[in-house]
Amino acid sequence: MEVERSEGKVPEKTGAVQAPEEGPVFCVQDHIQRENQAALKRMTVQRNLLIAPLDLVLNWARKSSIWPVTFGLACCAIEMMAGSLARYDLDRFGIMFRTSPRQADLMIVAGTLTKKMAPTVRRLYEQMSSPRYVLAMGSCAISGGPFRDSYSVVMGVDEVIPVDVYVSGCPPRPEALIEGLLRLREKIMTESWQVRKRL
Amino acid sequence: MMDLSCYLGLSTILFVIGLFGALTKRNAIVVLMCIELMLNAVNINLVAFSRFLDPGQLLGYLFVIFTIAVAAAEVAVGIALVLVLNRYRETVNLDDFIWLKG
Amino acid sequence: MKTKDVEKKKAALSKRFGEAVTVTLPKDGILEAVVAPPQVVEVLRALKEDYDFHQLHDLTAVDYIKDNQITVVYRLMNLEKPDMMVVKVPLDRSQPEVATATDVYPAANWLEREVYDYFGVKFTGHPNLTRIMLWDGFEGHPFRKDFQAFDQAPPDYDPFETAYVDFSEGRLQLTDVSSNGNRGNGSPRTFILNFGPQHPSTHGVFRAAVELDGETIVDLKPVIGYLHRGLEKIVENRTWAQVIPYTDRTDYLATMNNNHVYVLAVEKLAGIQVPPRAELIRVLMAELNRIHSHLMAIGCLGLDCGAITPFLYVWREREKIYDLFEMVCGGRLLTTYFRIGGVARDLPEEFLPCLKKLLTEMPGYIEQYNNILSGNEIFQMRLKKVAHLTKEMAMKYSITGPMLRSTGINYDVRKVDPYSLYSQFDFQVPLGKNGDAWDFYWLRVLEMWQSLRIVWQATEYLEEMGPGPVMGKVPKALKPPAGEAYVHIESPKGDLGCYVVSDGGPNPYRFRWRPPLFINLQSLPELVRGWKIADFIAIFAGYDAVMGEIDR
Amino acid sequence: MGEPTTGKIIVFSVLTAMVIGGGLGVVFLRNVFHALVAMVVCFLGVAGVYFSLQADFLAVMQVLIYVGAVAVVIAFAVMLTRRGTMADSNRFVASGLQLAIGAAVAAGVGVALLRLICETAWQASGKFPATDVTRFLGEALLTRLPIPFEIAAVLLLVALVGAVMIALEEVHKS
Amino acid sequence: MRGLRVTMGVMLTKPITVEYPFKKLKFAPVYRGGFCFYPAKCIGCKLCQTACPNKVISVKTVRGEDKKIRLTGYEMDLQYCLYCGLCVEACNKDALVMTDQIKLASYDRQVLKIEIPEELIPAPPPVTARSTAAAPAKTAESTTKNVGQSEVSQ
Amino acid sequence: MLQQDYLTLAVYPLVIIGFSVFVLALAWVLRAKPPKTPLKQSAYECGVPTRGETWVRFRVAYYLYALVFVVFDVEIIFLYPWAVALKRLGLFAYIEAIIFILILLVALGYAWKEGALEWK
Amino acid sequence: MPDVTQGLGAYEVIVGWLSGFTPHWLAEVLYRVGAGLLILTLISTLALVLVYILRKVMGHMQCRLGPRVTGPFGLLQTAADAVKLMQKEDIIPTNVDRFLFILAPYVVFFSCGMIFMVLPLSPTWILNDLEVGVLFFVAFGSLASFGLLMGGFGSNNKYSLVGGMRSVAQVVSYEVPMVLAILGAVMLAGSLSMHQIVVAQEGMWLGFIPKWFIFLQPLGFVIYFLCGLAETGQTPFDLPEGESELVAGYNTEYSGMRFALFFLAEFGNLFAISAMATTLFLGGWHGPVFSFLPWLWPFVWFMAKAMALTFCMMWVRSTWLRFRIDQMMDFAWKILVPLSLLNIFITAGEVAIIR
Repeated sequence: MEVERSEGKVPEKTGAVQAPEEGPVFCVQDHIQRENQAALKRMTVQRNLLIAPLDLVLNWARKSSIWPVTFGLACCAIEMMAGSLARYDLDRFGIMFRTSPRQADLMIVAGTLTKKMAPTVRRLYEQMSSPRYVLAMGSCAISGGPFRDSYSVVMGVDEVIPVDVYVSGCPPRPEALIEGLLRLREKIMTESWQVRKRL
Repeated sequence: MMDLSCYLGLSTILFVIGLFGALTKRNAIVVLMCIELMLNAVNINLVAFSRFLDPGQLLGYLFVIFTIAVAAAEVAVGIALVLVLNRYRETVNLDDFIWLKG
Repeated sequence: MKTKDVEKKKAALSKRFGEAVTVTLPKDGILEAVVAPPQVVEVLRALKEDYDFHQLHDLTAVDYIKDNQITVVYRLMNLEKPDMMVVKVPLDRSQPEVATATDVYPAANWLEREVYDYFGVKFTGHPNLTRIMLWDGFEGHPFRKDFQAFDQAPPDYDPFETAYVDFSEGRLQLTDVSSNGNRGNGSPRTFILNFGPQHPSTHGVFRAAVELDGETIVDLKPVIGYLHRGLEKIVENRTWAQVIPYTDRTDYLATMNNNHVYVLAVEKLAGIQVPPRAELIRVLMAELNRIHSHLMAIGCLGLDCGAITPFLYVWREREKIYDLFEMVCGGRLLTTYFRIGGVARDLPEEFLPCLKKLLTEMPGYIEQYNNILSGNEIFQMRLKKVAHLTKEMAMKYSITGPMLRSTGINYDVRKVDPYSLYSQFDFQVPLGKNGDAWDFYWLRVLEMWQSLRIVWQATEYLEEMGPGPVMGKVPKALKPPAGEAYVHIESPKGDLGCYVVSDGGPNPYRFRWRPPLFINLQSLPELVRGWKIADFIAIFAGYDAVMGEIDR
Repeated sequence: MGEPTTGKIIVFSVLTAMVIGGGLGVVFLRNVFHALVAMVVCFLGVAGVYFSLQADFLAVMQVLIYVGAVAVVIAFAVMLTRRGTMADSNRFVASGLQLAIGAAVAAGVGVALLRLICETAWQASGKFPATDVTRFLGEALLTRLPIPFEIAAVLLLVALVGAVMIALEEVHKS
Repeated sequence: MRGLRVTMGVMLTKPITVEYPFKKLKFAPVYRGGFCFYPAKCIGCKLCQTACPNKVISVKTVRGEDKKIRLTGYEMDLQYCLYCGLCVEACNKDALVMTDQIKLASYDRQVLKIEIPEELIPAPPPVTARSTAAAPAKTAESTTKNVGQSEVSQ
Repeated sequence: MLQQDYLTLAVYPLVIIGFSVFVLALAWVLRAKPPKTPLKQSAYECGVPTRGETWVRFRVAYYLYALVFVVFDVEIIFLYPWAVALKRLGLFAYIEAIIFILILLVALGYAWKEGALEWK
Repeated sequence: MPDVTQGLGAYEVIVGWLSGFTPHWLAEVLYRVGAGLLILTLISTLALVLVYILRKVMGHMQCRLGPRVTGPFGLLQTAADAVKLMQKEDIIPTNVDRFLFILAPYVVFFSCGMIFMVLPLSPTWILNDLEVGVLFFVAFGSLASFGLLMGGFGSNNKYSLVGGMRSVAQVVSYEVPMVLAILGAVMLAGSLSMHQIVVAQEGMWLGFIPKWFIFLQPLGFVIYFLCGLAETGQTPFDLPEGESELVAGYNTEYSGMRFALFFLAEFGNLFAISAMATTLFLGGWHGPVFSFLPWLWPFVWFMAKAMALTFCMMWVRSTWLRFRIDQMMDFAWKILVPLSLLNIFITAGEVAIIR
């Protein structure tokens, strides 16, 4: 019952079904990737030559050792767990879940954030030691998702805490979460420590 | 010069601190701690005497072994007492233990 | 259900209560009694004591805005027979008030609070009638049809400045528990420790405010509602078909079972026939999902006791089941596979071989868990004789699922009230004896074996049956006739019920989920009192709590 | 050892600072837990003093028993008897008179002892056994002092029995 | 104690980890990942819009002079998407499909609010176009009936 | 033949302290220094504000264990010289120590019987 | 003269060279500072390597890979962790007892550093062969528990407090059987010096069984190993920081480099316990010495034995689960203490009668 695996590099455009007779195609993934490239270009700071190597080392360290806080809200948390376990093994990237926010770098908001929970999330975010990042996983965390007309759901985590990366999906599968973490790593590499350490 | 009197002086000062504390602290546990300080001062004396005056026999060292044993036992029992008193009086302040006097 | 018995009972009831009670017998064979508000407690007590309805199965309400009524619906259960009965109490919508049923059925406690929270029904005499899902100070009652205030923020809630400090259970009562002996008179020896909302072993956003004396638990207050999304309300704005993705999001570890109960309820309501192949596929999927959910339960229990590795082994197999789910429906976790009248699509060709491979491997894997976890002396020491759930407690708190069976009560909806095709399958219901944490664990392992048997049989039936339609005749825009239906199934967590009310429109008028965990969870304080922190973690893991279902 | 005496003086000064600083800390720090830490520092200093007197075994025992056991027991006692604010848990007696008497007695004893030390002419004698002090102690303990050795065990037994009895009274109240 | 044997045994076997960015699982053909939209196939019937539980899709159409419905804009607000696949099931023309694309992470949630660029939408056909059945007629078919056949075309 | 070296004994502790201070100083140079907020400075308790006193009284069980421990710890002070000297002293010392240990066993037995070794 | 690199004659060379331009005493001091820093660097490196190995071993036991992306085979993973921890903000919450909170990591690290002073990594690689080395090890090991208590108490956090209390109760309880287990080895060697104990295990019985103490008192080894697990808070005894119960135990409130010091000390202790077991029971550095770089081999053997023991600890860690606190205490006092006393009787009998 093992699903077959395609070994080797992932093709850049996976499964974009495009046959000539079917006319032009619009793929959501391509669109998002394009936007991401543009955003990365915007984010990259200009460093002077002296600081650049230091920045490189510090950014590399931060990017290679992202410790998320063990924090799941709902369905997406299960996929987050799946990501950290045997098949996807986030530990490969040095991602090690810490239970105490004091030692954590990343908060993966996985699941629906309700208004009742929002202050807690805020508090936990504040209690994380800087530099800290937030990844909103799943539609609920991005925008309230399926519960957009609910009376008790916060319409997006970014109403409560600043979010660095949004991972769309309901729930995103672990690979998608890994993609999100890779985006976060790219983002960390664009940072300048002089700026970052004051945030 | 490093000689016996330096050690004796050190132990005296420690003893005096312990004595002062034991006489003036309110907290029974701190009083016990101060008594430990005094015992340590005595131990320094014993070791120093043994080292400088009687190095061949080391009787002072042996004595210190027993002192440490007694001190540990004293702390164990002393604190057990404090705990019980604490339960009866809801306090560890010696000021409040006036009833002990009679 | 034997119709004659029911008729007899109906007559007896009508005779006994006279004017105040109107007993009817709808076509689904479940007796229904409409009771005037003042007589409720009396009727309930009589039903409990004289008619053996020991258990309060469910308690909810429906807002009939046109009739200016809020009807409180009590659903009673006799586990031994089994027999079900509905008691309806119409209340005046402007001032809904009824006496509490907590004296008769202690399990009504949270359920009444929930109804109070949603509908504003005042249960006079309730020990602690406060909001349970929403925060104190929430204005209005969201499940009323005329509720408008969607945009409320909790008081003092300023997203970027301060945090809203909440303690929705009111002050934690520092009850003096005399069984614990050595509490100093008046001296604060105990302290309050919060487990959750963010805690690795609360399985989500459950919060337990625990009063501790050293390491011993003196008292515990469960605080829930951190994941309350108003799912049952949102669904009222979706069409009947669009509800299915939402049922996934309640108990997100048993999506197939959730789909199942919902589609069964709607099919019952609308009288839709389902092709046998579709029904078979549903059973197969539901049982696979049960294995999948139980795997998670035992893995989490191990994890909470400190064993990391079994959790990963368990996930190794879960991933394989995920693969199967993905193969049939394209989703891993939230499957959205069942449809009203059938299933979304037929099984792909490679599904059955893959499934068979898994089924042949699975016993070996379970043996492996037994070696690493169940056979571990420390694990047995940690679980055996920890927590004592008696039959009386189980009845008192309306506990269902593996926890109920751990006390020795043989109640499994698949057996006692067979739905779908379960009557055609050969399987047993494992029972426990002691009602301790070990039984909670071990029963799940045994149930996995039984589920494996069912899946095997389903596979064989499927192969015998050959291809066929998987979708029944369902009108495009489904509008079931006005009325209501209740279906309950055995989900991995317990007795899962779905209560749908239709007003003949394209959307459900009221959608009620009978969450087994929400009701089971009421027993937590009593079960953990006097045990240690570590025991609390193990016992709580025995509930296999999923907050998505508890809070909805 | 071939180090010049300045080295010894430096070491001795540091140890003196630890011992006396720790001792003063016990008496003057306002928080009883801080006082406890000060006591540990003092004990470590005393261990250092023992090392400087080549009493290695005693030094290690000092750490093991005073820091590892006595300090822990006292820490537990602090936890078990806590009252009021922690920051102000180590106070002097309320009456000024008692305080003055205590200071006077302590000062008097101190002055008397120091005078005694200064005025006595100490006579060094004998030679220090450079190695195997522990074995020497063991042999002495078992051959010369067997009775005290066993009495020590009895003492420990009695202490344990007594302390357990007293402490259990705390447990089985009523 | 037996557990020690198990862990050692497992240590000596091959890990099951799929090293994702370097190797990749083959997803099931029906996997519900990112969307692909074929504007040329779309007939503007709005079935997807009505099927969506969460109002993610909004289709803009105009009724041309030839009484034929023509697509002018197609928006998906993926922020709210449930990825339940109901819209794809509803689509009779396979104009909207779900693929195994999963690189859906972005730095800004507004990116997920997707509007099909205008250049992809086919220009209005010449007035003398073939007159096939009007699109709304198609909607008469049951949404659920087609469940079995409206698959991801791959 | 190696010997003990009092100079190391004097220098090494300072080296350790110096090392740890240096490490923290290095971290002080590198570390982020964002503005403090009251929320950040509040105690962590699973994301809700902590209630009640933290430094509460604990149970006497801890003390009972510590008590038995002290007694056994003190026993070490007598047993280690004995162990070192045992090779030379022989049977007599063995018997002496056995009596010593037996007396302690009585103590352990007493504590056991009285329930001092029960976690309450 | 104690000499970290005596076999190489480095002591004379370095001190001689330093004496050329500094006073002799300063040269001696500087030499020792250098040696101390060398050991501390070793501890730090070891901790990083051990964390990496732990993650790898646990990964493979759990059928996954462990760190792999950062550097070749993920080798740079822990280095990245360290550099990152340095960049982390240092939070000192408002209500903590600042004095204790700040001091605690130093105390813990201090105790860890001190116990490395007496570990004989090879006949010549020992910082200071104290006459009472074994007891020194135990004594400063117990200082760590006080440091943890300070951290737990100072954090003003309930998890930390409970964790600190648990940790002390645990260390205190397991110290007794541990010390009694060590006593057996001391009796057999007739000395408290670590070097002497290893020397006493030289040679072979019957030409092929090495004269390791483990064969004379296997019970003592088992007791020591279990107590070692408890002293370092490894899995069956990881109650002080049991994640599913106490979030992160005593170091819940620590962030950044202070946390790193705790972390460093934890893994330093892990190695120290294995190294101590190697010294006491597994014949320390003894093993075949080859003519190629003869001074290196003892060190290699020592490390290999210690690493093997550390591996066993990791193995246990990834298999077993956690005791409950009362079970843990019962295990110490009602099983291990009587057993270790029995071990003493037997071993002392061996020594006294057979001699």
